[in-house]
Amino acid sequence: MKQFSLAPIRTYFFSWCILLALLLLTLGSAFIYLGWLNTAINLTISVTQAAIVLLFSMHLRSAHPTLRIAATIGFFGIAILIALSLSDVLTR
Amino acid sequence: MSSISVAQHENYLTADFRLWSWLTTLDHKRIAVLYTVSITLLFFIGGAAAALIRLNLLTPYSELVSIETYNKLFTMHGVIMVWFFLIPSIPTTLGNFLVPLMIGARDLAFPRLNLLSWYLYVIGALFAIESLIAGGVDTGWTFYTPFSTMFSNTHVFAAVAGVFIAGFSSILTGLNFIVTIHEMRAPGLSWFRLPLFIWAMYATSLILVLATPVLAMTLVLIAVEHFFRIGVFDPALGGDPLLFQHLFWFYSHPAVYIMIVPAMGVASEIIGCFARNRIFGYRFMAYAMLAIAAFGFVVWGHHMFVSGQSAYAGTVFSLLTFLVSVPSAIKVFNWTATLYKGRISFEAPMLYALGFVGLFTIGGLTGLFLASLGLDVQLHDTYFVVAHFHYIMVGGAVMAFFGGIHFWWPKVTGRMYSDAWARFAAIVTFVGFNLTFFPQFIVGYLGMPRRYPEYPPEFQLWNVLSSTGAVILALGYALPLFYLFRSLRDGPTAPSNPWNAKGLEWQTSSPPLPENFLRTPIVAEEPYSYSSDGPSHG
Amino acid sequence: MASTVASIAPQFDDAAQQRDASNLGIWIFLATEVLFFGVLFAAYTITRTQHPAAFAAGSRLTDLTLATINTALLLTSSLTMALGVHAAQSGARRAIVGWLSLTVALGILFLAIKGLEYHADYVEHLVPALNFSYPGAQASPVELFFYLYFVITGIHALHVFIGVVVISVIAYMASKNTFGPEYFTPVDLTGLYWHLVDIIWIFVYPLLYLVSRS
Amino acid sequence: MSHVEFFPAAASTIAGSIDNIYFVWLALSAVIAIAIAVLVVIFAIKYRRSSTADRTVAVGARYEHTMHRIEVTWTLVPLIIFLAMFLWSANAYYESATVPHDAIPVYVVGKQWMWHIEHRGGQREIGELHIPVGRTIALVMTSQDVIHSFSIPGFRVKQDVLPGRYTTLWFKATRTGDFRWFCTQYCGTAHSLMIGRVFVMEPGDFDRWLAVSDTEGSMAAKGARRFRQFGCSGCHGPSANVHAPRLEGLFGKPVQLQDGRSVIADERFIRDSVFLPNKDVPANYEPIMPSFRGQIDEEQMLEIIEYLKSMENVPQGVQR
Repeated sequence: MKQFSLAPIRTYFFSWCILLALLLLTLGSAFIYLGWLNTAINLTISVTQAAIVLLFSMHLRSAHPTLRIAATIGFFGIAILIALSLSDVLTR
Repeated sequence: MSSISVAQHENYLTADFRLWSWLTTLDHKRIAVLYTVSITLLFFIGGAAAALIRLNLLTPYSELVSIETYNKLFTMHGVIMVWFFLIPSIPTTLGNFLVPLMIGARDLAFPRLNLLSWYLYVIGALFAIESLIAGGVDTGWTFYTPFSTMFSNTHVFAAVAGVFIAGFSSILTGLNFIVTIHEMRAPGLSWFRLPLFIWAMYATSLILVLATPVLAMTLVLIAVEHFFRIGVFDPALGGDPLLFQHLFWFYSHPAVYIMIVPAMGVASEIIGCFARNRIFGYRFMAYAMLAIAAFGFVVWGHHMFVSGQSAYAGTVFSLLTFLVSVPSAIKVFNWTATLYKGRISFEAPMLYALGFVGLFTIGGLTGLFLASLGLDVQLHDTYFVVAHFHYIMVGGAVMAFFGGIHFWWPKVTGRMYSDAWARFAAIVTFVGFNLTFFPQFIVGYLGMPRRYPEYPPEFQLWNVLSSTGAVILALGYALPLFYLFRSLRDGPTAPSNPWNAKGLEWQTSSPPLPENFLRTPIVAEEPYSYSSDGPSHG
Repeated sequence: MASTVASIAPQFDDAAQQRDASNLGIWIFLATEVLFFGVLFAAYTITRTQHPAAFAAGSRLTDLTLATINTALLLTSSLTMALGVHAAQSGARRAIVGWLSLTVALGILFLAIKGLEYHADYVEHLVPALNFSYPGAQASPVELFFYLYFVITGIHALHVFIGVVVISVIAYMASKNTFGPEYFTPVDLTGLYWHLVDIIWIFVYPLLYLVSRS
Repeated sequence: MSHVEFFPAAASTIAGSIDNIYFVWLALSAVIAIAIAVLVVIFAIKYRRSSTADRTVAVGARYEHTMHRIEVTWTLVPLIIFLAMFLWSANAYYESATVPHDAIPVYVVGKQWMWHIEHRGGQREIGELHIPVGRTIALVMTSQDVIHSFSIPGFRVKQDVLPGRYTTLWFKATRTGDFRWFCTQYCGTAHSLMIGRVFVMEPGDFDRWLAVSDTEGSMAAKGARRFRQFGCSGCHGPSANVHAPRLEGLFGKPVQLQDGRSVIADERFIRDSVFLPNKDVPANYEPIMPSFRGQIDEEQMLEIIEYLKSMENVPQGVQR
């Protein structure tokens, strides 16, 4: 694994601004009735926010592939847990 | 012989004799010894519960203990054997001892975490024993809701707390191994030069790290629900008890692979050594273990075919279960093929390893019965299931564990034991095991349910056979206690490589130095570079 | 007194190996944390699937204003934490202490607001097993929503609390000039943990507070 | 000790197909296990350390090539066998999981630690189940407390019995006699005493048994009384002035819900509507129904369901 590279400070401020903007977006979207789409939009925004934190604040963008796998494998595990449990609940 | 004569150096056992130095040790080898002592103790507690269960089942009328006591006995047997013996067994003892040695490292990456892991294990075990002393738990090791949360008045909380704490011990061990195997391999030791035992530890660690947190949080939910009498598993409030089963088996099915994959690693080391042959299909063996670890996470619903789970979900889980059987089959074939054109000898470790292959094969094949949707309806929650998983976990995992103990005993203790006694014990164990558990397949298809202290009299013959076998099995497990202890006192001194085995752990002294190697070894050859044609060279 | 050269533990060959091991270790630990919370999200998903109306009704009773402020606070604390790590990497020793202290302050503010929220829930009889009451036939599934609400936010708050304590310790160490470009692993690892706690909240926020607000 | 059994009696229409799978699997397992055992023994003797057998093997690329072919073979062959096993056993499972439409419902409530059975005619049994031979029976089951499981090994059937839900178990007995049934999901102290016997009778004998058993009227009649007793008729009855759905002919029909979904009005729907109303609110109705949780017990609920089924022009039988 290589030496760390120092990210420019504006990266952090920039991603912070985007995170707050997305927060307002997700909040605003909740007040428009869209049925099941509301939750879909909320979660899509959450995934985007999480990705920004992971890639920039947590430096995954420049991290060794092993770390990237370690970072995603937990989310992958939850996805399996929820998907297969739902496959039961939704088809009962 | 590439081993170094280091007789004049102190070893990890003689470095410091004070008890305090043991309780604060950061040496992975000493922590392995601490673990070995602790889990042996728990193994015999769990074994005592099993003995009482089998004794009680000699007659159909539960004449030895009351049905309440029986329920607590099988719960304690399950909780202790699963979480305080089988899951930690090979990883925390042989794994702790061997992972750094086999990859040419001075220690695990995080020695303090390793010691913490042992303390957590001990605290967890104390909670479990406390629940036993306080009066026991009667939920079964599966803690099914709403029984465990709303109906059981026994010491559920202490047992759950014990398992929860032991879970963190598992997580720390897994984390430590993964980092160590990634970062601390000796120069030249590339991934495909690793012994299969290391691959097994790696695959196991992945499961430990990814599955155990799910168990931990599920246990938190059980404890909260048991305590506050409200929760998402309670059908009276509109909750779903099957949700608990999904969460529980998401951990507990992979947990089976936590028990058996390390055994596969041990068997590979032993069979390669005593067949003096390279492991046939080495890469496939490594991939198969990773595949088992990965697929193990998507098959849990096969525990729920008759639970009220949807038929569609059941179908998906059944299909996935058949797929996970393929890598297990590959492994059995490869062990067999490793014997081909070998130069085979039959010291005690090899007998244990061959016994493992045989029992694991039967366990695996009967697993296919249970994976089959229609057939599982008849077999589910009967003694067929009990027999099947004992073939995997006891026939498979424990047999290999004993094999591993015998194989590395000279390395760990620096003493040789009596091979004749050890071979006798291996045979006794194999015979006793089959007599104990094979009749259970038959009585299971007849319909005898699990967790029954009383049963219809027409099942008695099979139960008597099983209980008789248990006596022989107990003898097989007790024998090593005697001859292994005796070897500590007056066994001959072990050379650094008594079996002429390959692998870095045999290149240091027996017992190893506190820092494992005098200088970091450099690896330049493939694993298992045994040569069967011609005299063995170390 | 400033010694920023890390001591290398005996099991490691060099500082790079030690740092790589710590990094991989913390990421695996974070994966276990994700799975740990994952159980709660799975329980939430399954229960909400079975009682969509009750979850909508329950969510409407939560305090959106406080939750939104709290979300903004956590996102901001993630920024200050990242700047703290940056300061350590670039050797701005005084700045490390400042950014970390700010992070601690934001974390404490988050917990205080959380406390206000809990207090309001108590007053409104929304605490399951303690004083829960909800009119109508939906009472029990709504209670399940609040059960999950308290378990999820409670365990998250516990993680925030642990973070606050650890960051305080790191800030104290930083004030003793412990960290610099050659040795900043503890700051880095603590930062990663703090960001993960942030990420979990990013999912908690819409799932608990934003259901059926229209 | 009574006589020794190796296989259980096969007394239902699906027992044969399950046994076929069992025997084929047994044969297959025996072949594989014996083949491996024989190979191990042959190798152990031929290549024992002291033997002088030829041990020259191909090396290098040729070895790799051969090994690859062998590995791929013994990956694919088991895979194909396993897939075939999956298809066959899944097929048998669907047979046992699909309830035939002509099934006669019998209602079962499990509680710690006994089984309550009620026939449609109102005949009650505890720990015994009388059924006619050659007729399809569907047990509609629920639990009052923890999870139980209803297992009749002689019929090769088993199904967990859950609190808060209905599960169904069907079978058609092929011969008369009595067969054991067990609770197979651990349910607490007296789990092992939660057993019973199924008495399979000639249809004539069964009708006589029904006739001589004491009843307080059919389940539907009892359900009708409950319907008035709990005040259901106040809103759902013919003279009600509340805007509530009429229930005649409802059972088994699709119901349009407020949120756009459509569900079948089966046992689950009716039970949920009584205990957790507002979970599925029918379209064009206000969610004003109160919950009857804690007031109506599981057996009374089943009687009400049987009453609803008996109302005008309802297709008979069990819906899953």
